[in-house]
Order: sequence, then structure tokens, then C-alpha cells
Amino acid sequence: MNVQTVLVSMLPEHLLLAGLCLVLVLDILGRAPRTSFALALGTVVAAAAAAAVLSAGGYAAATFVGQLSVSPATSAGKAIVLVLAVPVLMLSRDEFRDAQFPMLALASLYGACLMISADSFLTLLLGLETLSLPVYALVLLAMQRKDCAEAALKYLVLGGTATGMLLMGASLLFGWSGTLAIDAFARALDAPSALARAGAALVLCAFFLKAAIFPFHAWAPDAYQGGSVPATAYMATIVKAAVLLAVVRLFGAAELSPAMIALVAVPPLVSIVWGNITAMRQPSFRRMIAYSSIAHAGFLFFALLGAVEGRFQAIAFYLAAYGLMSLVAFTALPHDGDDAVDDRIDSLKGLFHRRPYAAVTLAIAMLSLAGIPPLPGFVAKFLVFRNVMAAGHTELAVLGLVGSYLGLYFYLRVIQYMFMAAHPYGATQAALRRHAFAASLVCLVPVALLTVFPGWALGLLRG
Amino acid sequence: MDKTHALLYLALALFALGLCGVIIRRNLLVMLMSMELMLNGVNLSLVAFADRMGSAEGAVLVFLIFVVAAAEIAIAIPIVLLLAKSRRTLDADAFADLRG
Amino acid sequence: MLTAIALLPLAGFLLNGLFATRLFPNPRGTRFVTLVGCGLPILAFLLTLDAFAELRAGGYVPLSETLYTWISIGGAPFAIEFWFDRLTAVMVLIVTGVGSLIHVYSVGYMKGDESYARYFAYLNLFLFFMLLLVLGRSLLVLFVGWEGVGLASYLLIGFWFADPEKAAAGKKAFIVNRIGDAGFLLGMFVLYTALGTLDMDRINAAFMASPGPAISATLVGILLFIGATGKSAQIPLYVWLPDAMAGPTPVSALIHAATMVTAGVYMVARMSGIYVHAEGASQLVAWVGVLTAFFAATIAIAQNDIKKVLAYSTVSQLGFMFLAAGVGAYGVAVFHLYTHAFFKACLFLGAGSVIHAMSGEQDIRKMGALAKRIPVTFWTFAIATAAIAGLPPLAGFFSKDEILWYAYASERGGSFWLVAIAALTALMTAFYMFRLLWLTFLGESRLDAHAAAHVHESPFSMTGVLVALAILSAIGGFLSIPHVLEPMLPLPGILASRSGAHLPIVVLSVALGLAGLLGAWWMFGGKAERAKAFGEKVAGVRRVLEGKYFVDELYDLVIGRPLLWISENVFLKIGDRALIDGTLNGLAALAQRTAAAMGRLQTGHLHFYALLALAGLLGALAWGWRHV
Amino acid sequence: MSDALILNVVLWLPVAGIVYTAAADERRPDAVRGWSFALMLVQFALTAWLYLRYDAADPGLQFATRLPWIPDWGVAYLIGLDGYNVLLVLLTAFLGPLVVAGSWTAITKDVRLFHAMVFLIQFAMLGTFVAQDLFLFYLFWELMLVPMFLMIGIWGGERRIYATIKFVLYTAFGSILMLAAMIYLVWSLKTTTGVASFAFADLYGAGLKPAAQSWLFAAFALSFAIKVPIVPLHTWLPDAHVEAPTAGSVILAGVLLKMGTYGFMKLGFPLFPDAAREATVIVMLLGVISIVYGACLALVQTDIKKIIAYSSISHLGYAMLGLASVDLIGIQGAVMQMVSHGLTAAGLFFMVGMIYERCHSRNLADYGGIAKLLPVYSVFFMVLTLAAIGLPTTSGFTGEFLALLGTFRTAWQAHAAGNSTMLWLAGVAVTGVVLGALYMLWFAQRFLFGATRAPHAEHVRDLSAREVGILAALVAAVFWLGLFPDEPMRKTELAARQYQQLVGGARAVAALPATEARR
Repeated sequence: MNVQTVLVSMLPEHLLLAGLCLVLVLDILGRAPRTSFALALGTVVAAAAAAAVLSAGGYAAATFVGQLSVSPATSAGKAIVLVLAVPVLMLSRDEFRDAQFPMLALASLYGACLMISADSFLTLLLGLETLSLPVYALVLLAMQRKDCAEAALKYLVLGGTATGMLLMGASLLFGWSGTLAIDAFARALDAPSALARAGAALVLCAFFLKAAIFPFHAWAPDAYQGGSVPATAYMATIVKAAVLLAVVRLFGAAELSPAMIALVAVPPLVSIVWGNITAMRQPSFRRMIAYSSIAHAGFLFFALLGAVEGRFQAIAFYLAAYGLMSLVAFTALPHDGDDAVDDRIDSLKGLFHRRPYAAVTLAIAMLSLAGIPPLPGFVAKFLVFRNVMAAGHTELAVLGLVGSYLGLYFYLRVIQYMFMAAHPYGATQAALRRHAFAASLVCLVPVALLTVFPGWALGLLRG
Repeated sequence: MDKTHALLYLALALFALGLCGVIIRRNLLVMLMSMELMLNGVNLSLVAFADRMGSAEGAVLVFLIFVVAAAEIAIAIPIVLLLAKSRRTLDADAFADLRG
Repeated sequence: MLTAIALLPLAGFLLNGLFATRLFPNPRGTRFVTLVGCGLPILAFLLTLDAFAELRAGGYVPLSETLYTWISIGGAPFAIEFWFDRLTAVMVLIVTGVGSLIHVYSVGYMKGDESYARYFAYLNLFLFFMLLLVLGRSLLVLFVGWEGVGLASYLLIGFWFADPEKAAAGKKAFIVNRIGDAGFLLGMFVLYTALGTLDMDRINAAFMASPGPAISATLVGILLFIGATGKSAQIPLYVWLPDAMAGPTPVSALIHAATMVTAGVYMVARMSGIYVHAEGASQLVAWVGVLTAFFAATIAIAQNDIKKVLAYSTVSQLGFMFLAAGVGAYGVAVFHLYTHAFFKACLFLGAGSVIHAMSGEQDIRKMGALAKRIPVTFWTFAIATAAIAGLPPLAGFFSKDEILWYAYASERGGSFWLVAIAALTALMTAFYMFRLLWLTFLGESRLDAHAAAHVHESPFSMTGVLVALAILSAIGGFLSIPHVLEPMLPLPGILASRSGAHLPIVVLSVALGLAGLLGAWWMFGGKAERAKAFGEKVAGVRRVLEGKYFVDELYDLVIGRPLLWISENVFLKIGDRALIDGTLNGLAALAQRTAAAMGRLQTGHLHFYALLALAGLLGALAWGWRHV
Repeated sequence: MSDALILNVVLWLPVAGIVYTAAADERRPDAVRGWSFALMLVQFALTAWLYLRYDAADPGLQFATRLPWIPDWGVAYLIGLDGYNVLLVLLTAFLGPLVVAGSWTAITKDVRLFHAMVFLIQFAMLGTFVAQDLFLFYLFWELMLVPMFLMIGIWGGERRIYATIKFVLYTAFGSILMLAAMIYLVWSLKTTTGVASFAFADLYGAGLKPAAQSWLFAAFALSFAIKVPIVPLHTWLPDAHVEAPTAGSVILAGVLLKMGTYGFMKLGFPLFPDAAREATVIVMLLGVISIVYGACLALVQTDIKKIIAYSSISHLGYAMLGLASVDLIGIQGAVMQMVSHGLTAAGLFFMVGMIYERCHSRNLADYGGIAKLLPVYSVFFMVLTLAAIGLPTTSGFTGEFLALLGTFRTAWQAHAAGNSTMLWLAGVAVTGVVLGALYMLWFAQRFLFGATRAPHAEHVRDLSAREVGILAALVAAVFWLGLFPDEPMRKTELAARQYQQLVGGARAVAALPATEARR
């Protein structure tokens, strides 16, 4: 371990930390929140760029041996997470005037980056908690809403339970293998030891819970709905991305045995169906997105069924496509005042006539989430199922695809409301939200790139 | 039954007790305490394993868990306060506005 | 030249159809329509004469002309080719000749109709397709014409489409014809599959060669004949023809008497190479023909609409033609086709003249004693009636006599029963035709005052045509078509045992005609009471006959209604709505209900969420445990 | 400009149109319409140029463009014209300007969006046809859903939401299984031959095991059958047609349904020849059922649009028969039937739209004697009706005749080999000729003839020059294909032969029909 390695390999983390400290200082000094916001945004962009450069440069290093290491893949993962954070931050600006959101977000992102490159359960726990704790607070930030505390509570209690399960699992694995290195999990999956199996199952369930996989999903709809738009966007994209990237790392090179396949495939499969069906009747947009995210989490876990080499690529691409598209959707939501009203899908009615740009982008987002080509969501899904099928799980792939079909309806319903119905409340033309608009442009550029050059993107994520 | 096993069973019992507490108890504070109980179960098992292995790693994790537990509570308390203020109750079942 | 013959009427159609309908109401437009509408068919007739001269000069070697290749698949071309041999010559002469006459007649008949131009456009269109039908070398071209004349017929029957019944009659004609066409198509398919060609001369040659093709001539013969039953109004598809009388009368004369309906006969004669080798099919043709002749004649006896009588008479006469064709006497069939074209056209046009005189009245019970008022019409009508009744030396006598003779003595299926039924039919033909003549022109006047005041003879353009056709009906029989065609369509041999019976048949034939005449005179020539009394005596029979054996009703009951019922109740209500959409809507509802149920599981209670998670955890642990 | 480039321009011109509409001014709808029309016209002109340049003697891909796109998977941007798609591309481009012109006065709401959707549809349809790479094909195939969904849903009739969602969910269900099959197919190609490719040409040689073929064929066939549609997967069509605006119906009937038959021809059958051969009788049976069932249902409809919708089901049954026959004549007939139906059904839907614009009713019972009221309209209506019936000299005859003849030839061979099932089917199929005349003439009679009766009859005017232009173009095309089908059919013949070889394999070669032996 030398200083240079630590400096370079963790450059994104360092940048985030520095940014966080600066923002804190500025806030204490009582500077305008605008400055903090700009600084945070710059920090995230810089960190994302650093991660991207590290990844593109093929930089790999064992920063802290046995605890934390960096590879092009981890850097790419960080880059994705950080890029997704940029529009989230911009979105938050419309909702929150003070510097709390950027601060919490920077802290949380630091945790995400740690988690992504964690080599041991120690680092993993550190990262996970640094990621999660600010998010509980983020949910709570929407103080003007009566439900946000309830949402935060549910998230916190179940999140805490997940931490408990992860730690219990880690502890059992520690007892079985004598080490806290995360590759113990991969080995434990197939080990003929009850201790190992129990540990692995506990860890897996903890991640199921964090990623909102059935039957550990129940917190997600409530938390998404109760929070604010930016908080929901953060949970739906960044938290999910960080958790899934950690899961890929956790699974490492583990080839799944048939018994384990059932364990890894069935809950995600149920999630896909459950999420897609339950989303059909939701009156709240964020709640619907929550169920949608439950289904997407299912697809993401499906990618683990594929061969080892393709897992990271599939999950990373999927996360990028899914995250960007969800964010596009969030940027397009109406913001006419009362959040409870805005959140109703009903209030999307006639959106095309009020804000055509928003309606079109939201429609594109919905179609991509539904997996309609040529949008990135389709390529992502294709990639996942291609890998699953190539690994020989034809039936599972077919079931998963049929499950994805079930989701088509509720995405279309959104489009239907926007384009084919008149606005029920006779709302007036809303003023353009500059930050949301900028955020949507920030998302749409990479979306366009992913749409036109998916081959290039896949090449970058080859892992 | 050796020491490690005994401790492990105890730890698991604590963990299960905590989990059940989260599920069964109605009072929010008790639920939070149950969560801590789960973490303590983990701690116990870690210490037991660390003791058997003679490895410091487990012990380090234990300290980390103390911090995590404290942080969680630090976030949880304001939430509980907010809730209690709004409803004048600590009954978890009172907070079920978000559903469906 | 053949191309020109066929395309001239098409040009007429296009000119009249595209331009004249716009010009029409002014007098110059009318002149233009008349000139184009009549001039081009006459020109075609003249060209046909020229072509015929060429054919003769060339020693009757068929002329052929290729227009273009319609399509060529796998190197096998479907060519649009015209073919002109003896049979074609006869047919084209009839078509263009009689056609031209009827065009000229129409000038007077349709004068003042608001759709004058449209009428001539349709008529020219018909002529074009009819010429295509008879000129085509391949069955495909024939079929194009075959369907095309059906279209023209459809348009002309429904010419006065504002009357839904007339429009319905046109539709019925088209659809019934289509049923026949389906059979015809199958026949074509079989032929093409087996022989790889649709050229009729090649098909005939292939069947004539030995060994013949590996398909059953009878099958092909029957399939093609199904087409003929449609077009030529034979049992079971004759039902459209009487209804087709809804069209303008010259149309009935041209299409539904002289030309189009004989297409089936032409086709059978043209495909004689097949029928010669298809004993079963020929038997079928003969029997269908004779039975149709008989049934139609019985119906004709009881009809009171002047055109309906003639329509059933046409069906009946077509039956005679098929009878001839069925016993192998194809030349004789064409002979009867040829004489029939004259006298039936004359009759229809005469009927048209009567209707014209009667200001549109068609019911013969409201006529009578018109002979003096419209003498030209009467005399021409009378000559044609005598001709159809088979009185010598008029045209019908010759052809009908030959049919009876071959029906009896042909060694290709001549039989006593055939001739017996045919003779009975001939008797009835004479009877109902003279009945028509008497009730219309002779006896007491039963006109109402209004109609009586307006009775007038038709203009020269109409009567002139009547006279011309009457003359042809009178002398047409002296040109022995079977003889003309014999090198191409040899007549069948005569059964040795019956070879001496020709004279008795001739006598019988004449006697039948006379008997019919006398019978009609006896019944309708005297007092009206006699017919009435007789009618009452056989009221049941009469009702059946007047009701046309209720075949239309039967078809409706057996085919029409079940089809609609099944479509509506089984296919639409059960199939589409209940089964398919029911299933799908059910699935959609199920999804919605499931969504609601799943939503209810999201109770909002933290405890329950944790319980779910615990259940999941225990499940995972248990699964891990089991598979250790 | 090279011809390959022109093909790219043809394909991407609609995207330029979308960009244009996005930038255009909603307050000047006529400008939007005019420019859209001009763009479509240019597209058609370029397509016509390509059509004329198309070399009938070249069996390969013409005007091809091949660019690597997702090299990891072997996906390429590979487009080009061949005998399979050349006529359909021409048809699509031909209908484009007509659709724009036909919606000139009918669409007054969201004009820009409407034209953007028309362009998007055009793009997707052309892309589906010209794509020579399965991935690309699927992309366009699915993309199609989106604009169609909006088109029916925004500018449709009363039950438009139900109809459009039904349409999308129906179609997407087929697509999702096709996607699964496609992934499996490409993966098998990779495992058996080591080639990672989505190119049709490579996939034809995948050499799948019969068991796998059956599954994959079933998945592909389901997707295509829904699109065609084949009974019993057809119930989306009447609803979609009835609710869609005229432009939607025209596109749906004119081109979209052909994507299904095209899919069978280009992919369904040739990719899985063994399975396809096994299924021949079933496909034929379904084709025949479609013919008869569609016709019967058309007979009892009271909604004008539904009559034509059900007639589409019936008509495309012939195309399915022709394809299933694997007989050169039958295949050519199927192709012709597709194009012909594209013209006649499109024309009839235009005509229904025109009457609807005038009288605001689609209920047949409201009408009568239109021939008196609108003589010019009625002439066109009659011509298109007759073309739909398959009267000789129209394209409908060319298609039906050849398709049935081909079916019969195959059936006869099977009969000679001792299996008469197909022969019976062919026989029943021919009755479709009668049923077709029955419902169309029944319709025409009640609509055109009888006493004059129509809602708002007093204000009704005969066709405008614009409308006459649209219909005249269609009618001209109908007669072109009816009278002179040789030239277009020569351009498809080599593809038909290739299809025959791919699907028929040994059988097709062994049983060369008499015509070819004669040559």
C-alpha cells in the first residue's frame, strides 16, 4: 500500500469527500445554498469523470489488500452511479432550497463508491451504511409532507433489519471460513456446510431486501411514495445501482449450482410478476415506479443466472439504461404545487398539451422501461436474457420475458393519460422548471448515445 | 457442546428474538430496541467466532457494528419523534397511511 | 385484328364511361354516346366479318394473335392470346352481330334515360368481356371474360339501382355465378396442375392424345360444368336468371338470352376434347340440361310477367343446348345457341317494345289485343314465337329437331328417356310461348284506360331491329351450323338400332309444336273462363309453379339463413365475442383483480412487512438447508 | 448518389420528417401537411427509382448497406432490397403520401404530432421490410407498436383506448415470445457454427434440431399470426380498425398486416423449414379457416369498417395459403395478394373515411343509395370492391388466382401421394371466392344502392380533387397489378424460388411441377 495508489485508485471517493467537507464548511459559513449546490454538482461531475477515466484507462489496484480494490469494472460502476447522481442533484434543486440534499447525497455517494469496490464484509458494511443512513434522512427531508416520516420509518426499520441479516450472514461466513473476505460468499453458495449455506442465504436475503425483491420488497412502495421526487429518484437509481453492483462483486466468479439457481431465480421471477401486476392499479406515480423498480430489480438479479463473464456487463448496462430512463421520467413529472396532487397519475392527463416536451420525454422513458426497442431498456433486457439463455436456462428466460410483458400495460397507461386524455383539474400552463429541464437533457444525451451506439457502450462495460 | 457452539446458539437466539420483536412488538421504541438486539446477536456470534479463530477481524467488525447501531438510532429517534408528535402515539400500526 | 375486335368495345366503354357521363345531359353528348356506343360494336362486327373471311381464305386454319404475357412464373407463361377458329367465328359473329343490333335498339329504348351514357358504357363493357370470353385461347382469358360478363351483367341488372330489388337481383346474379365460378376455378386448377397449360386447344389435344393425361376427364368435366351451370343458368344455379330480368330489356335480350348465358354451352363445346372422354360428365350435362329444360318450362307456363316467361324459356332452351352437348352433339348445341340468339333476342326486344308501348307494364294479365296497336312488334314476336316453338321452316325447328334426334340416337348417351322428356318440354315450350303471344297480343284487351291511351308503336330504331331479328329467326336455320363446325366438332355416331328413326322424330317435333299452338289457342284463344276454370282445377299445381317450386325459398332456408345464423350466433357471438374476446377480457380482468389483491397485501403495516421478510428469510434458509 | 445510399435516404427520410414536425408551427397546420406530403412524395419517388433500378435477375441483396452495430453480438445495420421486400417497400412508400393527403381535413387535432406519428410508422414499417438482420428487424417490428398505439389512441373513435390497448397487448404478446425465440436461435447458431450473427442469411443455415425448430417456429409463428392476423388471433383487428382514424386504418390494412405475412415468408418458414413442413397442413387449415371465418363475420357486421376489417382477415388467408403451399405459383400469388390487399383495403378504408367525414356515421343501416348521391365516389367504391372480390383484371384476381392455384398444385401432389387433407382444404378455400363476393356485394348493395339515405345528406358533396387523386392513384395501381403483373412478379420470382428451396428443400426440387418440366 503506497500513498500514490491510495490517492489515484480512490480518486472519486477522495473528490466526493473533499466536496462534502467543502459543502459542510460553506454551509457552516452561511454561504448561499446555491454555491453549495454548484459545488456538489461539480464534485459529482469531477468524481464521475475521474471514475470514467480510471475505468477507461484500465486502472486496477489493490488499494487496501483484502479490504478494498479497484478494477476497471468497479470504476465503471462508480462512473455509472455518479453519472446518475448528476441529474438527481439537479432535480433536487427544484424541490429543496437549502444545502441538505447535496450534503446527504455526497455522503451517500461516498458510501456507494466504497461498497462497489469493497473486498471484505467490513468495507461492505461501511459502504452500505454510509450509503443508506443519509438516504433515510433524504426521505425524511420532505418535511412538508405528512407521510415522509412514516416512509422513512419503514425504510429504516426494514433497512436496519437487512443490515442485521447481512451482518449475521457475514458472521456465519466468518465462522465458516475464518475470513471476512467477500469471496467467502461465493464459495459458501455451494459449500456442503449448513453454516455456510445459512450465512450465504442471510447475506443474499439482505441484498434482496436492499434491492426490493419479493418478498422483501414491501418497504419500497411506501418509501418511494412517501419521499420526495428527488429522494425517490435517488433510491430508485443510485441505491439500486450501488446495491446491485455490490451484488455482482459478491457473486464474483461463482458458478451457480442448480439448487442455488432456484434460490437466485425464483424470488426475482416472482418480483417481476408481482411488481408488474401490482403496478397496474396504482394511483400514485412514485408508487407505480416503486413497483416498476421491484420488477426491474428482478431482471437485474436475473442477470446473475448468466455466465460469470457477462454478469457485470449486463447489470451495469441495465443499471445505466434503467437509471437514466427512470430519471428522465422523474424530470418530466408535473410540479404544480401540491405534491400529493402532482404525484397522482391522474394529473398526468393531458400533459402533452400543457408540456409537450415533458410528455414526450416521459413517454420515451416509459417505453424504454417497458423494453420497447430501440430504446436502451430493450437492449438491456435483451442482454440479460441473452446471457440467461446462453447459460442454458431457457425456461427461466421465457418466464422472465413473459413477466416483462405483464409490465407493458401500466407503462402504456401513463402514455395514454398524457396523450389521450384531457387534464382533469384544468391546470394552467406550468412554468418551465429549469433544473428539471437541464437534468432531463443531461439524461437524454447518454440515452441517445446508448440508443445509437449500444455496441460501443457494451464494449466499455466488458468488465 | 463446546463454547463456540453455545455462544453461537445464544447469538442466533438473540438474533431471532430481535427479528421477532420487530415483527411482533407494537411500540416503535421497542421495535428499534429489537433491531439493536439483532445486532447484538451478530456481535456475540462474531466475538465467539473471532475467539475461536483467534482473528482480530471479527472484533473489528464488532466495533464497527456498535457505530452503525448508534448511527441508525441517531436517525431513527428524530423519525420516531416526528411520528409521535403527529399522532400522539408510538403504536407502529397507527402509521399505515401508505399502502396499496 | 382479333385484338381490335376485342378492344373496340373496351374503347367504347372507356370513352363513354370516363368522358361521356360528364358530357351527357346536352344533346351533343347524347350524339357522342350513341355514336361511340353503337359505332364501335358495329365496327367490331365488320372486323369480325373480315376476320372470318381471312379464316376461310386460310382454309380454316385457326388464326391466333398474342396480346401480351400476363404473367410468367417459373418460365411458364400465362399469355393473353386470341384464337379464331370456326367455333369462335360463329360465336363472335353472334356476339357482335346480335350485339350491334341490340345496341341500335337500345338507342330508342333508353332514350331519355338519365343514365344513357352509363348504359352504353356498361353495354360496351359487356361486349368487350364477351369477346374476350369467346376469343381467348386459354381458359384464363376465357375466365377473365367469364367473370367480366358477370360483372357487366351485375351492373346492368342493377342498372336502375335506386330500386333495391333490382340491385338485389344484380347481386344475386353475381353471387350465384360466383358459385359456379368456384367450380370452374377448380377445374382450371386441375387442368393446369395436370397439363401445365390452360390453352384450350392444347388441353383438347392432350385429352385426344393417347395415352391421355393422368387425370380423370370426368372430374374436370364436372368441375367446369359447375361453372357452366352458373353462367348458363342450369339446375341448381338457374335461380338468378329470372331475377335478372330486373335490368333494362335490351340487356335481357343481349346478355340473358343471346350471348352471356350461352357462354356455358360455348365452353362445353370448346372443351369437347374433355367431354368426349368424360362419359359420366357428359351424362350429367345431358341430364342436367334436359331436367332444367323441363322444370323451367313448367314454371314458364304459370308466369304472368312477360319477361319472366321469356326468362324461364331461356333457361329451358339452354337446357336443350346442354342436352345436345351432353350427348356429344356439340355442333348441334352451338346450332341451337345460334338460332336461339336470334329468336330469343327478337322475343325479348319485342317484349321490350311491348313494355315500351305499355309504359312499363310487364304483367300479361293486363295486356291483350295489342296486335293491332303495335303490328310490327306483333308480327316479329309471332315469328320468333313460332321459331322457338319449332315450327318449320323457322330457325328453331332445325336446331330443336337435331337436338331431339341426337338425344335419342346419339351413340354417346342417346336414350329414350332423354328424348321423352325433351319432347314433352318442346310441347310445353310451344304451349307457353303461344300462351304468351295470345295473352299479350290477341284476345280481349285487358288494358286499363290510362295504359290504353298511351299504347304506341316503337320508333324505327327499335322496330327495324325487330324486323332484322325476325328475318334471322325465320331463315337462320338454313345455315347448318353443325355442318360448318363438323370438321372441328364432329357429330357423334348414330346408334345402329335407331338409325331409321330420324323421320319420325322430325314429325314428332313438328307435331309437338303444333300441339302446343293448338293447346294454347284452345285454352287462351276463346273465352277467358276456360283458362280460369282450368287454373282453378289445378290450383295447387299452379301455386307451386307460380312460386317457381319455391326453390329460392328453399335455398334461402337451407343455405342463406343457416349461413347468416351461424355467422352471427356461432362465429360472432360465441367464437369472437365469448370465446376469444371473453378469454382475453377475462385474463385482463384477472390481472386487474390480481393486482388489487396484491395491492391489498401491501397493508401499510410495518409488522406485516417484516413478517413477509421473515418468511422469505426462513424460506431461503430452508431451501439452503435442504440442498446442503 | 449511389443506390444503396438512396435506400438509406428512403429509410431515414421519415426521421427527418419527425424532426421537421417537432420544429414546425402548430398554428400553421397546412404547412405541416404540405411539407409532410412533399417529404412523402420524395420518399416515394426515390423508392420508385430504386424499384426501377432493381435487377430482377440478381438473386442477392441489392442496394445493401452493412455497418457493424453491436459487434459483440454480431448485430449489424444491414439493410437492402431483395425479392421478398421490394414490392412491399414500394407499397409502403406509395401509401405514405396518400395517407398524408387522406388526412388533410380529417385530422385537426395535434396536427404535428399526427404527422410525426405517420412518419414514425413509415420509418418502422420500411425498416421492418428492409432489415436483413434479425435484431434490426425486431427493433423496427416493435417500434411499430408505439406510433400505432398513439395514432389509434389519440385520433381514434369512442372506444379508442380499449382498442389501442388491445392492439398493443395482443401484438406485444407475440413479440415477446418471438424475442425469446430469437435469442435462443442466435445463441444456437453460435453454439453450432461458432458464428455470432443476426443476419438472415446466416440464420437460414442454423441447422437446428427438429424439436428446437418446433418451439421456435411456434413462437415466431404466433407473433406473425397475430399480426396477419390469423383466426383465432384476430379479434384485435376489428376493434383497432373501427376505432382508428382513417390514416390508421389505411396503414394497418395497407402495410402493417403484411408485416405478418412477410414475417412468415422471410423468417417463419425459411428459418425453421422442418417445423414449417410439419406444420404445413395446420397453417393451411388456419388459412382456410381465416378465409371462411373472416368472410362469414364480414357478412353479419353492421359497422362499415368492421366489414372491411373482417374482409382483411379473409383476404390474408389466401396469402397464408400461398405461402404454406411452397409452390412457386402459390408463393408469387401470396406476394401479390399481400400487395393487392394493401391497395384495395387501403382504398376502401380511405373511402370509409371520406364518407365518415361527410356523414359522421359508420353504421351501414344509416346509408343507402350513395350511388345517386355521390356518383364519383361510388364508381371508385365499386372498383375497389370488385378488386377486393378478386375480379379479373384487378390485382385481387392476380393474387387470389395464383395463390389458390399454387395451393391446389401442392394439394394435388399430396393427394397423389395419398394425403387428401390439403385437397379438401384447397376446395374449401375456393369457396372463399363465393363468400367474398357475398359479403362485399351485400355491403355494396346496401351502401350504394336503393333509395338515397345518409345522415346529413343535404350537405354532402362528392369527392374533392384531392380525394379523387388519392383514389385514382390506388385504382391505377390495382389495375397495373391486375393487368400487367409480369414485371413486378419477375422481381419477386427469385426470392420465391429461394423461399421454395429453403422451405421445401428436397421436396420442392424433386417435385418440380409440370410447367417447369415443360420448360
